[in-house]
Amino acid sequence: MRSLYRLLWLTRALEERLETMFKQGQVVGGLYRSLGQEATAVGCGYALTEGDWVAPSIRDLGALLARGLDPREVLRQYTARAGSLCRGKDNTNHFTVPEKGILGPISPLGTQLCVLNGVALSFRTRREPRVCLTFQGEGASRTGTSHEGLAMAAALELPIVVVLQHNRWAFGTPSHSVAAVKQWSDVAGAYGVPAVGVDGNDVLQVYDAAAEALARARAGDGMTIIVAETYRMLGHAQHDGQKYVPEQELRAWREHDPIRGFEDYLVEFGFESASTLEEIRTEVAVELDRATDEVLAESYPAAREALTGVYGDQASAGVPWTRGPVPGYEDLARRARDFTTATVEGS
Amino acid sequence: MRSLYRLLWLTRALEERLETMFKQGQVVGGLYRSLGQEATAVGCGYALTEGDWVAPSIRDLGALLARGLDPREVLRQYTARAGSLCRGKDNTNHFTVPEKGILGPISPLGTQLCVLNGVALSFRTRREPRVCLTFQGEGASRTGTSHEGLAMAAALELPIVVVLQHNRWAFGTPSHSVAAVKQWSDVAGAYGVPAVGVDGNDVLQVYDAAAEALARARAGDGMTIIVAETYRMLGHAQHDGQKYVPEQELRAWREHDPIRGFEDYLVEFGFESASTLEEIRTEVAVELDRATDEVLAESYPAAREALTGVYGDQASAGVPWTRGPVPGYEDLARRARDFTTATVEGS
Amino acid sequence: MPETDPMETTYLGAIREALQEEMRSDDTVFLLGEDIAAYGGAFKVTEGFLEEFGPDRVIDTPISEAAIVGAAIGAAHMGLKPVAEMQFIDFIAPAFDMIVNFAAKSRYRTGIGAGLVIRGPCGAGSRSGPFHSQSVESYFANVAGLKMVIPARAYDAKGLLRAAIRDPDPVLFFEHKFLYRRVKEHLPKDEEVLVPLGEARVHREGSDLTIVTYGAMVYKSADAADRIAEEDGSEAEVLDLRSLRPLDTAAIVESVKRTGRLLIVHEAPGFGGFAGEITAQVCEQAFEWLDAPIRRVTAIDTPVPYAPTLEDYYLPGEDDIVAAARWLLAY
Amino acid sequence: MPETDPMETTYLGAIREALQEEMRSDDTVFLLGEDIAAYGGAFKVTEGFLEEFGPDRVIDTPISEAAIVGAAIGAAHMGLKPVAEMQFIDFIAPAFDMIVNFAAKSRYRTGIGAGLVIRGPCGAGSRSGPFHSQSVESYFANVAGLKMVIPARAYDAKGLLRAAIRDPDPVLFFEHKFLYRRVKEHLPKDEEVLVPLGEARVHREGSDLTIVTYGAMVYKSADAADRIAEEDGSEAEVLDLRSLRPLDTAAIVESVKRTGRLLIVHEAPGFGGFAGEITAQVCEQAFEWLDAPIRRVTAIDTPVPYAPTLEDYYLPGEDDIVAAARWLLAY
Ligand SMILES: Cc1ncc(C[n+]2csc(CCOP(=O)(O)OP(=O)(O)O)c2C)c(N)n1
Ligand SMILES: Cc1ncc(C[n+]2csc(CCOP(=O)(O)OP(=O)(O)O)c2C)c(N)n1
Ligand SMILES: [Mg+2]
Ligand SMILES: [Mg+2]
Repeated sequence: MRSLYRLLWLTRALEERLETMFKQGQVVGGLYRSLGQEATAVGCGYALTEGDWVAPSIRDLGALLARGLDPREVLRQYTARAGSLCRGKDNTNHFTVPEKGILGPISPLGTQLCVLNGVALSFRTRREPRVCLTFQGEGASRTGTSHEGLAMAAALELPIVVVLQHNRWAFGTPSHSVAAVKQWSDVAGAYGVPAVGVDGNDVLQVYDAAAEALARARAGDGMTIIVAETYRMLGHAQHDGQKYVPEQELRAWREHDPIRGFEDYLVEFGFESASTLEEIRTEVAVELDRATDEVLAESYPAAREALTGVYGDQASAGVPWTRGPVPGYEDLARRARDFTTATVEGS
Repeated sequence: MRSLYRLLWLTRALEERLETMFKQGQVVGGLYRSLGQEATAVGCGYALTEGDWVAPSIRDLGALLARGLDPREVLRQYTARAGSLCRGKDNTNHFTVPEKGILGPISPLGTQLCVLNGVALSFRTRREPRVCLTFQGEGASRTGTSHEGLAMAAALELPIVVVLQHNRWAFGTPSHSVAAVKQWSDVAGAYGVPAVGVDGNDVLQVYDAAAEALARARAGDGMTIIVAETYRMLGHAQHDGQKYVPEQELRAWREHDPIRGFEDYLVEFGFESASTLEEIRTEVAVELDRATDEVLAESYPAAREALTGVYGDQASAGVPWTRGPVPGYEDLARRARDFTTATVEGS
Repeated sequence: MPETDPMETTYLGAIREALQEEMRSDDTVFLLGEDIAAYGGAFKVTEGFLEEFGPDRVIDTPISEAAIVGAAIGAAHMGLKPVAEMQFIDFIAPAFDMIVNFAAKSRYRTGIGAGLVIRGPCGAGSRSGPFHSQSVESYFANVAGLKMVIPARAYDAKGLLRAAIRDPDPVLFFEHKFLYRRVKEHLPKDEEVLVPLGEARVHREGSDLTIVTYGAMVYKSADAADRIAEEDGSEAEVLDLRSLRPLDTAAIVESVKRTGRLLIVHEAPGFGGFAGEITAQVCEQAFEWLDAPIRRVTAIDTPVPYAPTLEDYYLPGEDDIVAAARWLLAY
Repeated sequence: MPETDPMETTYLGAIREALQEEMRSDDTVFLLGEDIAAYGGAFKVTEGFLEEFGPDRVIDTPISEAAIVGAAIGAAHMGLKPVAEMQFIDFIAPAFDMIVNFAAKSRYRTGIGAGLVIRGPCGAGSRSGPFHSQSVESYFANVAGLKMVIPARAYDAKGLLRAAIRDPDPVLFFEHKFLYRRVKEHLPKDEEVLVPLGEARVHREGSDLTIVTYGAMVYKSADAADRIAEEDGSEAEVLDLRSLRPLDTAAIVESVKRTGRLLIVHEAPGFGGFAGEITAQVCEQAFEWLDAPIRRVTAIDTPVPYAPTLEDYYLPGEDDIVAAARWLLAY
């Protein structure tokens, strides 16, 4: 319970930290938050075990922290540090970390599930008792790739759990206005798999549903779709002031905050004292202070690192068409010059 | 009833004619048949009215004949004649005929539905009481484009009917082995629209279901999915000997032939006499003999017609990059020579 | 001198105006895309359009680029004039099949054209990482049936978009997001701004070297040319292609025949990029006039990286253009 | 002389053999695609594979090219070696996003590579119309992170496919369906057939003109070269690129420096096609050695038409190559 709470709080505090850093111009590019949805990510991430893989959408920081991801990695990533998991080459949570069983998304929605299928397929082929879990917005569920991924996972009976996060919004558009689906669990009918609905803001309910679905997958019984009912409490990204959201709707969901709800529950039923929770929050703040200082002291990658890592073999890395020094032009471009060094060092 | 029967028979006889021509080397490229599925195509096509649009898959010849397509057009098309609807530039039923409300498919499965949505959208925008109907194999229903098309049609409440033809096979693979769907009508759950199941080999049942769904669309109540249970009685295409199909399965379905079943019904219940039906069949044979002779006398398009019709404006057609005569090379290629004439005449 | 608007119009504003004017004068023009109606678009290009034109003409769609393009094709078949927005041009990739196989080939196959526009923000420079920064023109360069446009100025953004909407064929309209709010111009008030597809434009005159470019690189090329003029006294002509399909080969060839030297600059990576086609055209049509090899300055052959240091390095820089130009001038 | 197999192996058979040998020697290699298992593949490339390798290694999928490529990427991340079949290479278009955005960029972005092969039949000449005949190389030519191969001989089909399977990066492997059963060779029995990616091959030696080509056009080019040798006494060198990414620029440049004349022949349409990149490379690296303009002979800039008269006209013909070669030789 304590660690669940810690994860929930860490998720929120880390995102708030990022928001502060964003406002101070320390974050490079955009920032996407999961305010109000932390319970879904944390509950699912917590239900996974060693060796399993998770593929988060951009709003599932909590699942990554539950996998044991160091908050510093998140700060490094958002500030494009040289030592970040993507070495400054990609943003947000677009990292893949095999040791922690994390498959990063890419921006085109729906694609990630298809790739996670391949991970699950490798488990099936190798008869390993490992399973996969991924998240998907209701908006993303309208993409062709999402459909193909779900259909393939179902057809090949892959050990996978798909968490459909019905958070009412996709970017600046209310989902009901661009999707005729009434019951999101009905989506499962197109794939012939079971679906279960949960209150996505109740971390224990989420955890239970995820654990059960994962057990099912682990037993070789295939995919489950979990529909998590939740709400996106902020705009799509940091730059989006969310002016289009009815104040009343927001207010109603604020009453159902997943972290405050869990706090109340823990205290009310005597699982934890208010002061223990307070201590956890303080600990987290201290940890994040330290992490922030550490990461901000790190630097961006050296410019010519841009040239490295496109290919896995020296042969391709060295051929001139990856912008090598063209014979006769050695004197010309700084980049051509850099290239020679970079490929030798970088691969 | 008589005209329904005629359409069913014409579909089968025309395809048999094509098969003969295929064996004689008169058909260019592949040939795809709808043997055993004629009732679905005819029943649906017959339920459409003037001004409606239909988008057939390659196996829905019957729907096109029901729209009044001249069998000669089909023969021309399969024999790549200059005067064919595609002027020899595309094959099978890949033609679009606005006057008859026909939107041709292209090979990549699933794409056509998305395009038909645009036709339906134009009806909606213009407040015209016209509707669309399209067909889709259960195999094709697994494509991303199919999903996107269905989701958009449902979301925009387009006046459209989608007929999912569950014919048990997709190319050389039984559908149950690559799709976990148990009840195909459950697919509709992913879109929030109603689904109705019909015996696809019973032309009257198909007609009734189609008529009702079309009326619903025409009334502004949006999309219906009709699941037609049927069976592909031949291989995927002419070259496919269908060796992989269990003999028993084939035999069982042969008992349920849609045309023979309709014949029996018509005669048994006194709608038509056996001799009337016989007359119709003779008429069709005569018509097809004449049509075949006529079409075979026509010729392939002139080679340089290949250069025409890529763009809708003279400006683009005339620019050198569509392989015009490069200054200084006028003497060179026959094609460059031809080009000058072709673009002047062709556009 | 024609009267110009005393208020400056941004590149983005010019796109808005083009859409507005075409929608006002032709009620078959309509828009569809993600978050374009109620929200007004990710970059607010269509803000207020829903209110002015109503939900039949400004249509929010599900997240489904293939279906968006598909619906645009079908509507175009029926005589409407759809303008489909890709929220970022990177998301044109899921619609690739629909574009190259359905839209591009429709007229040739069936005689029924698909006059539609697919527009969206392309290009790097805004720290947006590999999936919100791409230049995608080369994906479509070899596809007969498509037209492809990429304006550098507000004037051209407006004029070309209007022409694209009126065009009978599918037009890919790439807007460089780095220019959206940075480029500002006084647009003429009393003349119609309409730029035909397929005509290049001399952005800066010169007689010693031809720099062929398009999109955001027009500005870097012009800056490089100015620097060379100032520091070396040589005059580079900067030709802004504006359209890639149709390509104004005649204008390129004419300029190269005058200057004898050609440098091609584009933001996409070099290998397999559009510069190859330009090189081939010039080799075929003006080889004898060349006094030096044809050179190109492009992005490096990698995805678009995210960190500022990396992204700056990725992009062709003014220095790179100056260096290549000097090399050519000295040849 | 090394011993060769007394039985001739077809181009298709060579592909079968490559798959079989790699699957036998490395149990991480597996296949996925539509109709490849029970049915044995649309062209019967994998007939009998299900029986030999079992359902874990020969996997029938739903009709969903994006999901197929996606699953291949994920499996590759986990150390498996997937070979995904596109039933026709035209159907790579729906997987375009997955290929250019996920597979190609994965290693660069995350350090985790995606060593997979996507293979399928390309090319025209079999009266199959616009959607079963395309040459799709230019779609991917500008995409860093991809490799791209297109063999002309059975030997190369086998050797390159084996190398592609072992390669750590995503390899697009295009098989020309017109060659499937028409090309037959005696393959060596006692040596390993393994052809590294990125090495061109001299198909026919010559000193007067270089013809750079690949795929089915290798044969037409060689026939044209033979005719010119016979009728005019000039010797054209025919260089079969085999790989387009990585491109063996060194081999092209070496040949052009010897002959001074370059003709590029490919089956895809010319505008925006791969010939542009070759032209650009040669302009950059061997301009001074050119005695004539670089020319290209390609398909016309249209979709692939269906009728025999049209398709024959569409394709570059031996006559076209001869005419262009003569023009260059006379220059
Ligand atoms: C294929 C594709 N199209 C468009 C986008 C732009 N986009 C990014 S997030 C988003 C909305 C996603 O909504 P949803 O899936 O419901 O997730 P949520 O943001 O609610 O968590 C859109 C349209 C994209 N990333 N990919
Ligand atoms: C995107 C795509 N992938 C593959 C194919 C090749 N293909 C043509 S028909 C077919 C099977 C279609 O099965 P189904 O949709 O059930 O239709 P049926 O043939 O049963 O009428 C396949 C795989 C295709 N046309 N398009
Ligand atoms: Mg959402
Ligand atoms: Mg079927």
